[in-house]
Amino acid sequence: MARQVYLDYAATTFTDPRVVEAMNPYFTRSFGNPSSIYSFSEENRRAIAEARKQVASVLGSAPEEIYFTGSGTEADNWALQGIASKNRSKGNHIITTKIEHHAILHTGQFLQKNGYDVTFLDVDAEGRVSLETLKKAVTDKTILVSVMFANNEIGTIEPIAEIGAFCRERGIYFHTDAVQATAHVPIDVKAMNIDLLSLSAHKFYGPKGVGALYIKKGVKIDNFMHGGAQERGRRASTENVAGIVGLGAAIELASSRMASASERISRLRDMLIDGVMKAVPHAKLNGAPSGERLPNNANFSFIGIEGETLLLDLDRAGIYGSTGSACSSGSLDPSHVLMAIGLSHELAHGSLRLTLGEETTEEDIQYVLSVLPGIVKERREMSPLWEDYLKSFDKGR
Amino acid sequence: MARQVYLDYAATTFTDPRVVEAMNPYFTRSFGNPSSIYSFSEENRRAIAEARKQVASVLGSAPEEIYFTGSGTEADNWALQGIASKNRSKGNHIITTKIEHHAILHTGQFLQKNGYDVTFLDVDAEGRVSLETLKKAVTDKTILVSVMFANNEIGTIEPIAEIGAFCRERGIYFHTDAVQATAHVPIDVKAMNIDLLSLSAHKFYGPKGVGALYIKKGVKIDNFMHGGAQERGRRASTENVAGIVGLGAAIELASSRMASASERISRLRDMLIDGVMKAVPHAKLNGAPSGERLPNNANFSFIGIEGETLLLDLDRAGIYGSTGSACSSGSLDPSHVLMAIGLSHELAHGSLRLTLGEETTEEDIQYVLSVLPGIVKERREMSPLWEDYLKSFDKGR
Amino acid sequence: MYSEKVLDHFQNPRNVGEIENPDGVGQAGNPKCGDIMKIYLRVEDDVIRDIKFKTFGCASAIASSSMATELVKGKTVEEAWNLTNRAVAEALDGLPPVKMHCSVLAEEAIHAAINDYRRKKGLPVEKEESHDELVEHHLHGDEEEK
Amino acid sequence: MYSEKVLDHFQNPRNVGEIENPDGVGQAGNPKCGDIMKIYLRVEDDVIRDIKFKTFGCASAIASSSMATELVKGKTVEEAWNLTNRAVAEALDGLPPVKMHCSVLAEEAIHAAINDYRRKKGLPVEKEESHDELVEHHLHGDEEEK
Ligand SMILES: Cc1ncc(COP(=O)(O)O)c(C=O)c1O
Ligand SMILES: Cc1ncc(COP(=O)(O)O)c(C=O)c1O
Repeated sequence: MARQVYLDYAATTFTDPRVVEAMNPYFTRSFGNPSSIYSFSEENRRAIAEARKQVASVLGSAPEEIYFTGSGTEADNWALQGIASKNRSKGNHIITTKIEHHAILHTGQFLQKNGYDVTFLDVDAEGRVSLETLKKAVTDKTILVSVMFANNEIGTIEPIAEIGAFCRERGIYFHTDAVQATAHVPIDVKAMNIDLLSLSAHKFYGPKGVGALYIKKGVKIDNFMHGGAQERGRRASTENVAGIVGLGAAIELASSRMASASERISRLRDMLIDGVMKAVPHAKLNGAPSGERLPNNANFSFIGIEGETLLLDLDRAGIYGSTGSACSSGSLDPSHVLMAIGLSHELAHGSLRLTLGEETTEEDIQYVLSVLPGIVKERREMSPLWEDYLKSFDKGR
Repeated sequence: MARQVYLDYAATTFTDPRVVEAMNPYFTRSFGNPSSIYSFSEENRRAIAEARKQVASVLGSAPEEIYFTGSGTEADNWALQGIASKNRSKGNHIITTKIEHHAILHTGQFLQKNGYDVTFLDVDAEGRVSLETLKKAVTDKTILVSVMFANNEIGTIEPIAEIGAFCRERGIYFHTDAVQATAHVPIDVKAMNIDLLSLSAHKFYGPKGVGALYIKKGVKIDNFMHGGAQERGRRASTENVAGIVGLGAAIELASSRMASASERISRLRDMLIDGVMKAVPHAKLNGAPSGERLPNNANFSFIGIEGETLLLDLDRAGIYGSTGSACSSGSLDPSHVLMAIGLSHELAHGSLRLTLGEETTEEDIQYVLSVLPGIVKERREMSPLWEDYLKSFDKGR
Repeated sequence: MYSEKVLDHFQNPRNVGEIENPDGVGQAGNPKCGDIMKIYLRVEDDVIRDIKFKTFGCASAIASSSMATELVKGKTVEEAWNLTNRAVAEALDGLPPVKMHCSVLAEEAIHAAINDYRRKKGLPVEKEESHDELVEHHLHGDEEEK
Repeated sequence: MYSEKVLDHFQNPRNVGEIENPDGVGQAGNPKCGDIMKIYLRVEDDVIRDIKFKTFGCASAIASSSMATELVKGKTVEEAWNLTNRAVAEALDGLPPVKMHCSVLAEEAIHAAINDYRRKKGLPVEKEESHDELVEHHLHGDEEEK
């Protein structure tokens, strides 16, 4: 079989075989409903308690502050909608950013339709929210600020501790979507004054379909999933025991190796970035410099070619990446993140995200570097945009 | 080890080992994001499409009418909230019943707090909703009727086809929570005129944490989970591929053996009911007669003893059941279902649900029959209620 | 969920039964909330010589009855009156928060039985708090975060 | 997602390039929606003798360009004008619904090139529908259920 290089770890990771092994007993052997009082479910109750501890210890919270959900998206929906409705009497203003994941963005738009006033903050050219911009947006009706920990497209890490300190001082709840950051970069909800935090297992070698919301003790929030009294009455649905156990095992594994993995992966990532910037003329790196972005994220724009084209050409070479181009998502507009950092439509449509992970090797990177420049060159040659760009570029000199 | 008899299949089933096997490749090998366009995710896309077909073929729907969710609870929340908000301009009245699962009941109450008018229909002494009662409750503002297919506590099967025909005729959307019924009794959404139907994998030997909502083509419904464009833009969250594959495999397996399983299990269940009614004086069977209840459900009330007591005593004997007593749920009120069928508080607190499944044997039933009557007798002897009951009973004669 | 002690007193409850011609009988609870406790006293020289109970209720109700009767047996009526639900719960190595009301029930039933005894003896009857008052009184603060 | 034909025309596009001193040039699309198509024509005796394209856009845009140029090559200008996006899509064994607008783009670019040719020749120019009109016109009904 031809070489396969998976570089879409930010979309989803494989589930670590050790995690699968940890999950396995909970399908066929210890399958009891954890909310039942009989001894048969004791092992399940204990396993869930253990997973809660594992998550808490990575975030620096108390175990009782962790609530398991069915996805990162659900955690985001819950945080925004639950805070909004519960604190409606205090105000109807919510602040978030223009570069959030759709789980926040679309929930924010949904709240707008339901009588809330939602501000989407601008970011700078590297995708960073500034505290100054935030301060200006705050009103005495502001009940919640939600800023993602690190961006899923361009990897930029936001000034979470600063924002947290400010919100705490002003008595405004602070939520962060840490789906991309959890177990990849250090997080401390206490030190960073975070009130709510979303995470999702399949971004750190856990299973898909399970996430968690950290809710600081005392935070006033309504339920999102109505029904039974699971998760201490706060999140209904029969507990996904195997999934929760998998999330716990995965977060523990991933954070125990975080420092070394981050070093190894960011070195490979820098090798990739350097190689691409050298080998592809007029390539652009999107996002912040190495130290201020997720260790595994590289995001480029290649003027003159469209992202889907690039993905399919790379796919033929066995390389799997992602793009902010509209075409791959079924909508007509390119990535809102790339537009928010000021890219032209052309550049936004011509973006390529490559995200590295546990199985990425130096050979993989070298292989990408041996293939990508040729593809870009060939597709540019059939592009009217590239032609125009070169002309205007030459004129510009 | 002592004998273990699991009789809480209605709470949750084990995951069939063949289902686990079907799921396994999607954790470590074929783990790609199904929404990505590269060929690496082709297998995943196909696997999800196959699961959608498997569900559709059991319900008699088109595959495009099936949307996967993170639980049965989520499907219920979505159906009620999504229909309510999308059809607000047509009316704000919703009709459901007093015996629904909390996923419907609490969502209904949540809607009441948000300006909807929700009617909770009474049921008869066997837990059946009557078409007459429903007809009387309908107004020209009624936009949705939600009646469960079969009750999770007492197993009573509702007149779904009748209700469906009536709703269709009146142009009112009809949702049914079929979490307990799916793959246990025959369902045909077309013949029964069902517009929306909730199901959950862990009730038919699939994994926990995955469900589905059937939405008839053309039904106007808002999204519940806001975010990415998964499930054709209708349910955000990275697809739980392994879980969805598991749901598909499980529903196919369970429905292929439905007829024979139902016959075998209802025979054992009738043996259990007959045995208990003979061996335990003054025992009461809750719910409908054999032919009109779920094949696996038995629900008794034993005047004079409290359910939690009974569960713990049975637990010591290795028998795992469930109760409608308040004590086991952390609330102070006993089962709303048992109250709705007219039981006194004493009887509701003294209920025992035993639900059978694939691994239940005749020996299991005989074992229960050898243990249960003694436990009831002993606990009754220390009960002031039993004393009072016997006195009044003797007087009554 | 339950401590060893609770399970022991649930599985092997002490002082179960009735006393014929008791010096005092008291009952607390009601079927609505699922717990009823009935206490029978034999009192000699103001000392509780014998005590029996019958209880309808969950494991913690039965264990609380059993433990409460153990704790007051041999005590003076005065001492028995002052038995708090907390003392019962502590003697059981704790009860789950949602089950604390069961220990309150034991306190109530003993109060009721003692007052019955006093009434029969023509002694002044002490004020009994209602179950809700007792729960309010004893448990206030426990469920704040619900 | 894509048919074999689409992939073939995407991976081996026919008629890529430019024509020097063309008889007609036309462009359609814009960077905003991520597709730009440019068509060059060589026309002799009212017949399209040669056609080349350059396209910025997704796989279906490139495949549509390639297929559209193949379909009109050797046809009269009149015949070429009547090429519909549906014919392009059908020749490609179909396009995903969200990608139908790419085939519309090919129709537009050819129209623009033909009108340019007519303009140069002093012939009357036909009315071109805007992209939105064409999409509305051709695709109406396809996305109803969205
Ligand atoms: C009738 C009924 N509806 C809904 C549910 C909720 O399903 P889930 O636990 O998958 O959320 C259940 C079971 O828990 C049920 O029995
Ligand atoms: C930043 C961010 N937030 C939220 C999500 C949603 O998580 P999930 O797919 O588990 O719902 C993702 C990934 O999909 C993400 O990258």
